[in-house]
Amino acid sequence: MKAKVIVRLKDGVLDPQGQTIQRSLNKMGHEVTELRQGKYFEIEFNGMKDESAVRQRVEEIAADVLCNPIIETFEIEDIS
Amino acid sequence: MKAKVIVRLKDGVLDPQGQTIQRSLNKMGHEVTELRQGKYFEIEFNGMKDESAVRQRVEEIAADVLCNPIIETFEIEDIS
Amino acid sequence: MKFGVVIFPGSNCDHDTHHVLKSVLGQETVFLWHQDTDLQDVDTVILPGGFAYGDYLRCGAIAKFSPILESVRRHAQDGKLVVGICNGFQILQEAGLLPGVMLRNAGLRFVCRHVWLRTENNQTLFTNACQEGQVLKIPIAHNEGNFFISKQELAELQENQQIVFRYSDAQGDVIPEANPNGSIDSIAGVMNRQGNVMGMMPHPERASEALLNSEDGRFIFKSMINRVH
Amino acid sequence: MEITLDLIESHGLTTEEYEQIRKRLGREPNLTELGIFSVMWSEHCSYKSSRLHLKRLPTQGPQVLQGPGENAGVIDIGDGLAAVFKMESHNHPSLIEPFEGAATGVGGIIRDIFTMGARPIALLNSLRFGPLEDTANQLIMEGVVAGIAGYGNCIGIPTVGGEIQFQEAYSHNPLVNVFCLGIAPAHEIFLARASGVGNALIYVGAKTGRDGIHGVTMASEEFSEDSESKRPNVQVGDPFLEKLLLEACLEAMKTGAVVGIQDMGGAGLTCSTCEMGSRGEVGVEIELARVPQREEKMTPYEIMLSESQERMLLVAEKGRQEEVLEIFQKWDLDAVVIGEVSEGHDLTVYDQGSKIAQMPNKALTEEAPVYDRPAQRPAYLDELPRWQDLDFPEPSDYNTLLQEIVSSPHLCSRRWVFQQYDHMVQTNTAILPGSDAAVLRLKGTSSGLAVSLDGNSRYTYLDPRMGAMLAVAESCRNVVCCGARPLGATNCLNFGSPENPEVMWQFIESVEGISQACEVFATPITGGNVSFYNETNGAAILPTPILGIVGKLEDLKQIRESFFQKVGDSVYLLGETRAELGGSAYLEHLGLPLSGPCPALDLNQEKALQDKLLDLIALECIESAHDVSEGGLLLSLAECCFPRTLGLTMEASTPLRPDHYLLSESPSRIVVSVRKEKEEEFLKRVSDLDVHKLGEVTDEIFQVSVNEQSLISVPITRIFQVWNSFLDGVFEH
Ligand SMILES: Nc1ncnc2c1ncn2[C@@H]1O[C@H](COP(=O)(O)OP(=O)(O)O)[C@@H](O)[C@H]1O
Ligand SMILES: [Mg+2]
Repeated sequence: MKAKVIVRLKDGVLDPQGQTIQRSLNKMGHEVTELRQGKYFEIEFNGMKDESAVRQRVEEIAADVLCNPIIETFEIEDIS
Repeated sequence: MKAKVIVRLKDGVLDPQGQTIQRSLNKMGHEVTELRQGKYFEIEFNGMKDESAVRQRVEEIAADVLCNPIIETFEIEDIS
Repeated sequence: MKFGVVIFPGSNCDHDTHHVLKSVLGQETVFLWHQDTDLQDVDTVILPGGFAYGDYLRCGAIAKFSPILESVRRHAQDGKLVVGICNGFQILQEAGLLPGVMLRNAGLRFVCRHVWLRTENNQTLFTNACQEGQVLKIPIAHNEGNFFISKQELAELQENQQIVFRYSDAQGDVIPEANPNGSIDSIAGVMNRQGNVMGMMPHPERASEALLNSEDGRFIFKSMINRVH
Repeated sequence: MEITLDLIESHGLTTEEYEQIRKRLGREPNLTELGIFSVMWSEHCSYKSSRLHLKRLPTQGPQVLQGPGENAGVIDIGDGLAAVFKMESHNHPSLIEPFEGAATGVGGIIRDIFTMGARPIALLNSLRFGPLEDTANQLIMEGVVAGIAGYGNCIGIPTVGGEIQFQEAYSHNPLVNVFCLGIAPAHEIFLARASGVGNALIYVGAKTGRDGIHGVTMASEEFSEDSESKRPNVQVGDPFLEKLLLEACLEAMKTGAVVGIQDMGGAGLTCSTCEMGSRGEVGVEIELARVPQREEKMTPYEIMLSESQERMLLVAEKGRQEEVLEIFQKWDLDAVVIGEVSEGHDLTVYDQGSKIAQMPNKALTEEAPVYDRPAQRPAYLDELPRWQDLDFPEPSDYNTLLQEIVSSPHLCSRRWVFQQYDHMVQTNTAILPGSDAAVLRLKGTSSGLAVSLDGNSRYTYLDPRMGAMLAVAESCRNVVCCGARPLGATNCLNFGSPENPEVMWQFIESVEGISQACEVFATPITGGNVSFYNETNGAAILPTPILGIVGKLEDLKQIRESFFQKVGDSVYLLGETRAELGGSAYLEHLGLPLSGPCPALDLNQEKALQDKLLDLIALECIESAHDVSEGGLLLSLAECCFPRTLGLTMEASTPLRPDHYLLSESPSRIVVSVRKEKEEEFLKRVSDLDVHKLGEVTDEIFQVSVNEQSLISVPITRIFQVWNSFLDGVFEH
């Protein structure tokens, strides 16, 4: 099974990356009002077949490893 | 309107970051068979109201700026 | 020879490069501002190291859209010299003036240290002052210098002798242990097919004065100066 | 909103302090004013527990152009140039989020330097972590190093040196002290003071968000409309923005239209406005509606207290603000006139035209409380074990001992760390990291500056006063070993809670030690930082004063590397080796308890040694000079051999037990190498010193005999290998 996870900065946490990209896009003439950058992960589990088990596993991995809970939150997009 | 874009490495392009995370997960006892890392963007357009116009704009931005076509592909996840 | 050193807002080797060209090597050298399009009649354009636009997205991703880059492209098309050092190399790749892309270093860390480079082709406008196979001691300082290219394009680079420098040991042996960032085929510097645009990750401007532990970088600048007029 | 006892307490103010505020205002403060007072009267901004004692520090000298009190200290270095430098701590933020905490610390100290009109040319850092056996400590260290690298590398200022120690006491309280050095024309120093009624106050840089409104968040929650339950108050650094700010500010200063300038660091807009007003003896008025904001619905309270990074406040000459604004536009920066210098002496804050706060600048700054806190000699000092009473046998195999100590976290190479820092950008780094001090050449002159940061927490724990003197001595010695003369000092004082009398005693003793030493070395203190409350669950860190010394190398041709240069050179030790193992890395390595006494320093003897060394260098009598510190003579000699993988044949005689002799940390010792042709002259010149010939530089074998007994014989490459790669082994598995 394969899980897709998105990690994004919490609201209120400065996103210099996103802001810099946004500023450049604005300069190029794109009227973007906000841009925020996050991370995306695809995780494959060959052995596991049970969705809820995978979900539990992914939540654990995301909370412990993929995301820095002090400034980030995560979301499991899809498991299939 | 707000668009969500995922940029991922093409198959076959080495992902040292993903590999390193995978290795440490394996060491922690998680049986992950593959992990790949990509980028995630949320882009807001205040002025624009038409979905197809936004889509076109986002495609342009993603293709020109957010992604390097030599190694990456992008996907518009959602526009709303 | 007249050199132009481009300043992007986040360039940080612009003054270093200018210093070597002007004060150490006595060449006429001017700065070129990224928002301008006038290249001030320079013979050679140098895109220096740094973080052109913060490079939070990808190194060079934003810089390729700056006004000066259009002029640099034309300069290159006219067969004149363009050199990208470190971030400058990345920008030239993003702009399509040089092949390949830079991935994150294999070790996933920024690496700053002296490395050895073997001159793979000394019949170029950038290396004609080097001996065949000469080994140069020049520092690197980057996080994304892991040169990547498709197998087929790599074969073309090899065939056309576009590979200018490879990472080697002090004896000039190209061995995996001497590769600081995982670059494919240990590539440290390449040029375009025409041979007038070159990019290298190591910083020759940091190795052009005896006080700074190596003067080997001068061979590269001298090569460019040699061919002038 | 009513000011309740709870509210006062949650702002970290005592009821007495609140009374003082009321008296000073002649009325009750409103919430915004309370918030402003609370940050200005916080330990961090007011130095209320330390101010009295910092007065003891020597700050005068003919070379001093600016002492403590401004954003950074300034010393005259000749050639029409000034060195601008300071050190600052970012300990607490680095515990919460190691990467961003360290990164924003670097960003802050850089702003302190360019605020003065100087171009930053070097960064250093001093770090303390818990033992590396614990993965949690590894992660903190990894994050801190990456954060420092991430910021410095991007902005293009080389990180050229520093020091690291590991000790259990830092497991829950790492220390991140960062130092920055800049160069300015000696007569174009900018100060953080407002002047000229009617002059414009310009806000530049990042937009203001709700970052770092800490401690007081809780209080602010109560009145903010849509209060998020847990607002992260971690500050995130943006080195690219700071690079723009740096270039733009230096360019703006050249116009001549900038009257004063101050960075917004801790306490942001609050601190920068009232401090500039107070120093300049003028009033300051600002309109918050004009402040660029990153988040919606920010209250005046939040805007005034935000610690968003990468912001500056400038005072521009009336009528010339456009010139200044244009430059910021060129660099793509937000720059807005948010107020002006006014009559009177108050800070007056408006929001949409209505006045929401008014307080005397002085009440917020100079007239903040000063405490003479009780101090008491800590009880632990009477119970310290003596190292002489520890029963540890002489090692049976010195080859193994050497292998082990060079591959201990305390003594191994810091290469893994400094390779992540761009230490060569700006092409001035003449002596690379890994030597005694970093040396930066000054382009356009034939001279250079040497910088070293030092402090040994084990010594300061055992004896805060002596430990602090040893830190100054070592820092100066490092600078001298490169051929530079120490000129000025900065310091960062990291301690536990000042409300604990024992901690206060450690602090006062350390200040006394620094003062005495800096007087002898003629290195006035030009600035610094105090970080109190470094404790977790009631356990304080070791007292940790860190010293930074800047020295001038008159002639770059006389630069000396710390390591051996050539086979056949003679090796000498200057200075006396006594059995001084208290607080040593050797005992630490053996896993023995921290035991005293710490090594004893004779300041005058140390000074004489350093002066002599400078003479020897000027006369070209020596090829290299390396000081003996942690790890004693043995480590020092090994380090002399490493860079060029040279060997050594050493024969020493001593009344001490050989391991005591080799690993003693007696101060005031320097290993030098001397060319054969110069040996006679060298010996003549050092006849008034304690000199010992140790042996000769050889090809590849590191060979040590003591009292005619051969103890060590091993290829240098083997020792080098383990020393060089130890941290890789820890982090790159
Ligand atoms: N330990 C110290 N020794 C000397 N001066 C100090 C020390 N600690 C603080 N200072 C001085 O007090 C002033 C205020 O320091 P600080 O609040 O850290 O400044 P900033 O807000 O610019 O970072 C500075 O001029 C600083 O140099
Ligand atoms: Mg300051």
